[in-house]
Amino acid sequence: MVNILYFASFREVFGQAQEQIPAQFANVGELIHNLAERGEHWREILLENAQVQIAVNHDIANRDTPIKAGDEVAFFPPVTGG
Amino acid sequence: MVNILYFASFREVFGQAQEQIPAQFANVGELIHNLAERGEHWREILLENAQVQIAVNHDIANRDTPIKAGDEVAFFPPVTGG
Amino acid sequence: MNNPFVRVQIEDFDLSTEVNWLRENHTDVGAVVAFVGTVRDINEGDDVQQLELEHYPGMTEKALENIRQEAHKRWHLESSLIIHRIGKMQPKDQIVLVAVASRHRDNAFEASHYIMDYLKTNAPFWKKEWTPEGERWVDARLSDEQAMQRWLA
Amino acid sequence: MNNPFVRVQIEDFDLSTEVNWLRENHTDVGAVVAFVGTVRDINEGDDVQQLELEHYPGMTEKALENIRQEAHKRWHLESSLIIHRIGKMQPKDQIVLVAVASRHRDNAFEASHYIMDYLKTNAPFWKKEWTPEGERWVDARLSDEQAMQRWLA
Repeated sequence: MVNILYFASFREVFGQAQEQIPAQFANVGELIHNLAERGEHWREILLENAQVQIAVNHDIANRDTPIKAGDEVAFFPPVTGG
Repeated sequence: MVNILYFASFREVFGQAQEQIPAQFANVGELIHNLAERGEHWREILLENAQVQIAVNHDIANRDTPIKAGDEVAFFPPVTGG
Repeated sequence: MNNPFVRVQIEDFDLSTEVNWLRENHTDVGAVVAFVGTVRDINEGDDVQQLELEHYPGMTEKALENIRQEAHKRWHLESSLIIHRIGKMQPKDQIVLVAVASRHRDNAFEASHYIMDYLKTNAPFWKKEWTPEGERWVDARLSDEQAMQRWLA
Repeated sequence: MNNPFVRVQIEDFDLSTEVNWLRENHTDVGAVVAFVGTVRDINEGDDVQQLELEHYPGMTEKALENIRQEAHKRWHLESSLIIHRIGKMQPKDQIVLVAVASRHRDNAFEASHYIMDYLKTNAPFWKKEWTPEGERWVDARLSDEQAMQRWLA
């Protein structure tokens, strides 16, 4: 099982802040391909968007980052704090 | 007549903060030569000291700066505020 | 694991109080540089009526502490502090404080600038603003990315 | 000719009060950088018990205003402020405040750094310190001269 978080515009477009997926993925890329099958918004934002930011367990990650059961994976747009 | 001010260590060594000299000098260099005749301290601090700072009427000046009657000429060591 | 040097909070902060706290236990401080980021009332040509800041709890604090520690590795600093607000804010409100205390001024200037540049690109905060045109998420600025890159040189 | 943006005073100052005053009439401020210089309790290896600051009344204010105006020519700034204390001070006391408000942070960081570097070399202040060895005038530091020179490049 993987915990997934969405922030800012991603959260709004997907209509959810978090979810748990009861499946295993070798890495973030596999998870993204799985989520992209849900429809156009998911594909555009997570798969085709070069600006998507990824964190695994609070560390910046990329599509090659491995994920294991219980990991927290977050997707969000470029940050704009400060 | 020229108004002369001394600051910080110069003020302490010369034993005065200001004085008026009832004479005319073409420029700061002439005034310095006149003051240097007063003795060793004056010569060392004003004439032989490459670090001496000069202001005429509140503007940074040098030995070539002309002075006229009523001008305020200040001598001081390198500044150390802030 | 409350880290008093990294705070993410809804409440406003008082600049004097924080700077005094920062230097109070460090006697050999000669310089403090404090950066305060505030809500501009104009962005991209539109009036900004309100701003809301969202963050990623847990990751935010970790990212800010990493940036702070990296600054302490690069420069000799006595102490440093990051406070970032979240939630709704109005024009002119304070958003963020970065304060650095050091013996000499160059270190404090450079380290505070470095922390802000990294915070802008590496700390998970997002701004939404309300204008007469409606609400919108603020776009990341290329200039912020470039500002961060210069520290890699 | 009281200039509220350049103040030479015996009294201490409150950082929050001054920064709030600086940005209160400027709505398009997104960044404030404030530098506070404080009395170090160690200098050149000796304990400093007391500091006294002397200045050249009239010339000091003029020099500070010149530095401030030069900064406004070099960078787009909304407002800026210099407060420098004179008289006797104790370790940890605040000596000087330079605060700059601008739309974006780079201008505020650079302009405040510039003003401090010029103040250190061009404004007629002199420090005397009391240590267990007695009193002494503080020597100008070559590094301050070099810091000022870099802005000429």
